Amino acid sequence: MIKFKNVNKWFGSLHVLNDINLQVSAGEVVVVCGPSGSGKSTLIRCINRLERIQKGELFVDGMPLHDSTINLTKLRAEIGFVFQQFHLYPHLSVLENVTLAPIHVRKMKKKEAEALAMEKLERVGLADKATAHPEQLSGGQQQRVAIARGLAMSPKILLFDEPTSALDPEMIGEVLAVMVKLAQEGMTMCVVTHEMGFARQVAHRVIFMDEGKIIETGKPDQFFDNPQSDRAAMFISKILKH
Amino acid sequence: MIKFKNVNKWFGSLHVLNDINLQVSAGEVVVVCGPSGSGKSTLIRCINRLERIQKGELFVDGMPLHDSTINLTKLRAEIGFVFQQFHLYPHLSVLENVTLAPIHVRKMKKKEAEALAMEKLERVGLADKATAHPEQLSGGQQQRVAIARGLAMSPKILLFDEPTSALDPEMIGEVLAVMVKLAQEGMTMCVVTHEMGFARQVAHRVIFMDEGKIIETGKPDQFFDNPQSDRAAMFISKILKH
Amino acid sequence: MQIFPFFLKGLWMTVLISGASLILGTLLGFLLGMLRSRKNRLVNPLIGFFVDVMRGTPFIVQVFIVFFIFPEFGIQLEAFTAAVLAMTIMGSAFICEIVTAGILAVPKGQWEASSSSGLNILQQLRFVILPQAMKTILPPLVGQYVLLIKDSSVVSAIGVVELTRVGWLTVVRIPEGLMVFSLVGALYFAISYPLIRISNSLERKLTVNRVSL
Amino acid sequence: MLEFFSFRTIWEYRSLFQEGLRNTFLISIVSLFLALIAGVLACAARLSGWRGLRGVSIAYIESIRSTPLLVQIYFLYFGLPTLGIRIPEIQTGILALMLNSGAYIAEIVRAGITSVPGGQIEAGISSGLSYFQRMRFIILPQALGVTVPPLLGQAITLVKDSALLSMISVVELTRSGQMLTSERFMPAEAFFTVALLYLVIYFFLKYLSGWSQKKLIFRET
Amino acid sequence: AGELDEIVKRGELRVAVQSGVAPFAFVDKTGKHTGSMVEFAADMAARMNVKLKVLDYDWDGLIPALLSGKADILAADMTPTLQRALKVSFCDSWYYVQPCVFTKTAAKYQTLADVNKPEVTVGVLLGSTGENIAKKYLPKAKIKSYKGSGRMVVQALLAGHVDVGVNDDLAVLMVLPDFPPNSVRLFPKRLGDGKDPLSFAVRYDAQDLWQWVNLYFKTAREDGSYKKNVSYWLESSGWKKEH
Ligand SMILES: Nc1ncnc2c1ncn2[C@@H]1O[C@H](COP(=O)(O)OP(=O)(O)OP(=O)(O)O)[C@@H](O)[C@H]1O
Ligand SMILES: Nc1ncnc2c1ncn2[C@@H]1O[C@H](COP(=O)(O)OP(=O)(O)OP(=O)(O)O)[C@@H](O)[C@H]1O
Ligand SMILES: [Mg+2]
Ligand SMILES: [Mg+2]
Repeated sequence: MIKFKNVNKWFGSLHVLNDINLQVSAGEVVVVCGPSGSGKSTLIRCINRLERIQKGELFVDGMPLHDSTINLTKLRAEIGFVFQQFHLYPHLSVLENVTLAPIHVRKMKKKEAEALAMEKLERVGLADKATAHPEQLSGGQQQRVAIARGLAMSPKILLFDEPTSALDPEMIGEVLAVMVKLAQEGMTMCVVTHEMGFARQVAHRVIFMDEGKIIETGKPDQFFDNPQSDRAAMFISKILKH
Repeated sequence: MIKFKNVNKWFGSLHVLNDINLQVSAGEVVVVCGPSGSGKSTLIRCINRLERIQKGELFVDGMPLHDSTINLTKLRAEIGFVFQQFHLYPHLSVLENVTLAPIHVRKMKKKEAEALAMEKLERVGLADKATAHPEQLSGGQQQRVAIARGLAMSPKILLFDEPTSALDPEMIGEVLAVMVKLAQEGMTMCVVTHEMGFARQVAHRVIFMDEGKIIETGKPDQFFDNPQSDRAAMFISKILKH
Repeated sequence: MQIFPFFLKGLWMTVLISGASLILGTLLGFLLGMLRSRKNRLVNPLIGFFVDVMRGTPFIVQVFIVFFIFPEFGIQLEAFTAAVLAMTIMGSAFICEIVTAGILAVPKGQWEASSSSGLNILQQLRFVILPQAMKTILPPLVGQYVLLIKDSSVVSAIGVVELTRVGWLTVVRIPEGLMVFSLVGALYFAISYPLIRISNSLERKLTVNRVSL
Repeated sequence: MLEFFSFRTIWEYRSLFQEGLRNTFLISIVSLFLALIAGVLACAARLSGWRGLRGVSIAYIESIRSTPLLVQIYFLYFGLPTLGIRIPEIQTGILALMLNSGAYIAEIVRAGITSVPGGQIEAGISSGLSYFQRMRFIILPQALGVTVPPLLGQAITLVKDSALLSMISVVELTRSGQMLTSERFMPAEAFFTVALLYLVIYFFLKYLSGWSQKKLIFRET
Repeated sequence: AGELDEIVKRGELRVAVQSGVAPFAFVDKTGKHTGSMVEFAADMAARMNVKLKVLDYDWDGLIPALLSGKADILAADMTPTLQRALKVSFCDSWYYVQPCVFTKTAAKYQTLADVNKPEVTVGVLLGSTGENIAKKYLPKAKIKSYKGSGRMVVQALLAGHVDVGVNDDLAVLMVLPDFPPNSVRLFPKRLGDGKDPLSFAVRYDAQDLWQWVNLYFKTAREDGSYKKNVSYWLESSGWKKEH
């Protein structure tokens, strides 16, 4: 489904992705973790070409992303992206947030798109908020709407960039619950997160990055309880300490 | 040191503080927790009069805050406040951030203030960053500078409003470590936080708020392991679940 | 070409009047802007009304009032002084708006942090708020300067011989009207364009890097 | 000059002031509308990837911003006929005001667009929306809110600038005042009336902008 | 104390002019105020034994300057009308201009009747004699009044914005040499009775000054200085080389 082959990327002179090799197959759930600035966001932003890679090859759903002639709209319609800061459209209602892309990218009829959107909102438990505006929702609710917005395009892959780290502790649970459900239903997911509970419950693999490199890959329990590298061990001890 | 007597506050028609009674004595460490919107921030913001109370009496270090004639500058010089978002001054260096108030409020000489500031920066482990600008620091480092800034006025009380919840998980530890040290040295502290580890380690009392009321007060271990009220129990289960 | 020295004299007068009133107007505008950002219930409507009247009436009328109506209240001013005064007052209203907006754009947390340290309001403004507000203030402020410089042409009505007036006076004597006004335009351009470039580059420098659309 | 302030004369000249007010209002509305179009186009050109187009737009914007409107009017009215293009006064005035305000509006719209948070744009990109769809459905609606106050400022400037058309014999508000002055030698009456009427237009526009802003502003959470 | 006392006490005669009207009042090559009216004003000041201060306003500033007391005398090419005289006192006319109709040489208009038609546009100067005259004699034509100098009207004519212009012939003849030769032609017959007065004006409570100005012109006519001024500035174009 996703295949990184010796992928490299620089911001100016900063080498943010350093020879990345990684494969994610359909239905797999991969958690990416690592210290701040290690390149986690950049990694998953490359998958839907929010960032371009500069060296190496990257295939997503068979499309070569290193090739500049590919159809980006088609690619992005297949991939949902959930941001740390939600980025809901503040001038649109919840329902309109979810139907915008189906109507204008998938060219669905408005009725049809709304039915679809209601179904997705139902799935994240927010069908009753369809007419509300984002500012009337709590952070956790906003993030769930953002997930519904991603789902509405019926993507083959869902990407999450620290979806819970802008949330109050009590709201983290409700968002993770939605993500766990999606994972269990077989969605292909790449998730940047430090939520160990989530990783242990549903991730097939945990990837640990530092300074633009993938340092370690492993099953969640094995990774958290028994990390191979010193850096990973130190990182885990830090996020566990308090 | 701090004494709330039937304190009430409204925002418009919203009753955010409802008959608060609370005493904090010198050297005590109090942790405040509760769901979002329950009035925690408002409560501690009243202590240095960032918010004014509308009914009841509030004494801080002997000064009656319900009285509008008190000397605010004097009051605030005695109280340090650490914000969730750090609020360092982005146009000043770390050292200048820390020396600003000592120079202009305490009327210290620049040299003297700098020596003091270096001592405080040392205490939070950032003496080597004195010449850096806030944007060059990680979130955890910024928050530690903010603590040093508070300490530089040699306050009698330190207030913290969710000091770690805007931080990446790996940085939470370094900030909590500084706070634990302060607590152990006998500083009077009121801390809004959901960090159970911190509360258990150093808090003398945990206060649980909901809907503007203090619902429960207790020793940390007793509160977290065996909450008396249903609301507190539910809240604790939520923040523990993931 | 023998008219050129005359034009330079006009240009000099334009620079003089604009320069003096920009400096004074900036000081007054900052003062008003700072007062206004305090949201005082008494002062604010007053400043608001002042700004509205200044923005809502033609500058020529303001100049006439200063020059021709003030004398009724015993204030007789030379044309130059009246021009500078009128420009200062008008400019300060516009600058006040820019400054208020700049101050309000500084995150509330900066006010809270500095007041928590015990700084008084003036210290907060001086050391914390204004230095940060300058980022938002500077680009439109320089842009406003250009507008004010161009507005200074209005004071020719009360007999100040500045650049535009020189244009009109010259056009009486020589036939090449278009040439005269090209020259006037070129000279205004010579003062304004550098300022506009400064404003643009300030805007580029002071606003954060952004994603491309 | 104020001693014998004559309201009667002002009343006597009411039809002249009416005509002036009407013309100022109409000219302003039409020019403002056209200037909005010109401004949005110029802004689009300025933000476009095409270097040539961008250059043209920057040249237009900066040359307009750094020269006085008076000179621009003079050029259109007396300069264009030498090239064989003759446009009547009112149209010349509208054209001049449109070109002039268009340049400022282009900058205002650009500022509005660049104020939309980057995350909004990325969210749009990630949903597969095209450039124009993002502009149309995400960026412009949000930019609109921020643009209203400076647009109001520009509209007010435009209204007052239309006074310069008196130079080329358009009877607008300022000219009506000048005519009263010239026929009756009553400058105080003339310019207080004119100022008051401009102020009326100003408050009308201000009210309009406050109203539309209430409908257009959104906060990102 | 009267106005004159004040002028003498002040040691300065303040005269408001509009420097857009060669050869009456304008700014010469060296940037100095000069012209027929300025010379008269200078002579007046000299005979009062005070200094002259020339205040140079835009059209909009002239009348307020007089009314607000910034200036003592208004020396502009203004025609006295009864309505205007309600606000200021006009001195005796010191000169008569002859308003004329002018048009492009190639234009078909020949007589006043040709021009007095709704489809004809007439260009005049705001507030000038020409404006009053045009309203009186060409009531059917459409009038556009410009601000600034007489040159504006000729320019508007040649640019095609108006069909004919009305201004005093002196002002027209004065600027014609600057335009392409033979491009503009004057109607042979002058408008009105051929003579329209120009007057200086003072505030109406300054009767002493009013009398003094009248007496001045009477004296000047008698001692020949009037003749000298007028023939140099208004009846020849010799000044053009010198200024
Ligand atoms: N647009 C950009 N221009 C320049 N440098 C960038 C840009 N985006 C990211 N970087 C830098 O690239 C490095 C990797 O950034 P990235 O956001 O991928 O890290 P991350 O692992 O997601 O960190 P975090 O946990 O803080 O989100 C960082 O040093 C960052 O400063
Ligand atoms: N300045 C204000 N004006 C109006 N309402 C306010 C204001 N500040 C806070 N509130 C409201 O008062 C209530 C209590 O707010 P407060 O910030 O004290 O809650 P909190 O417990 O700190 O919540 P959180 O955990 O989200 O920080 C909330 O409903 C909030 O919306
Ligand atoms: Mg990241
Ligand atoms: Mg809070």
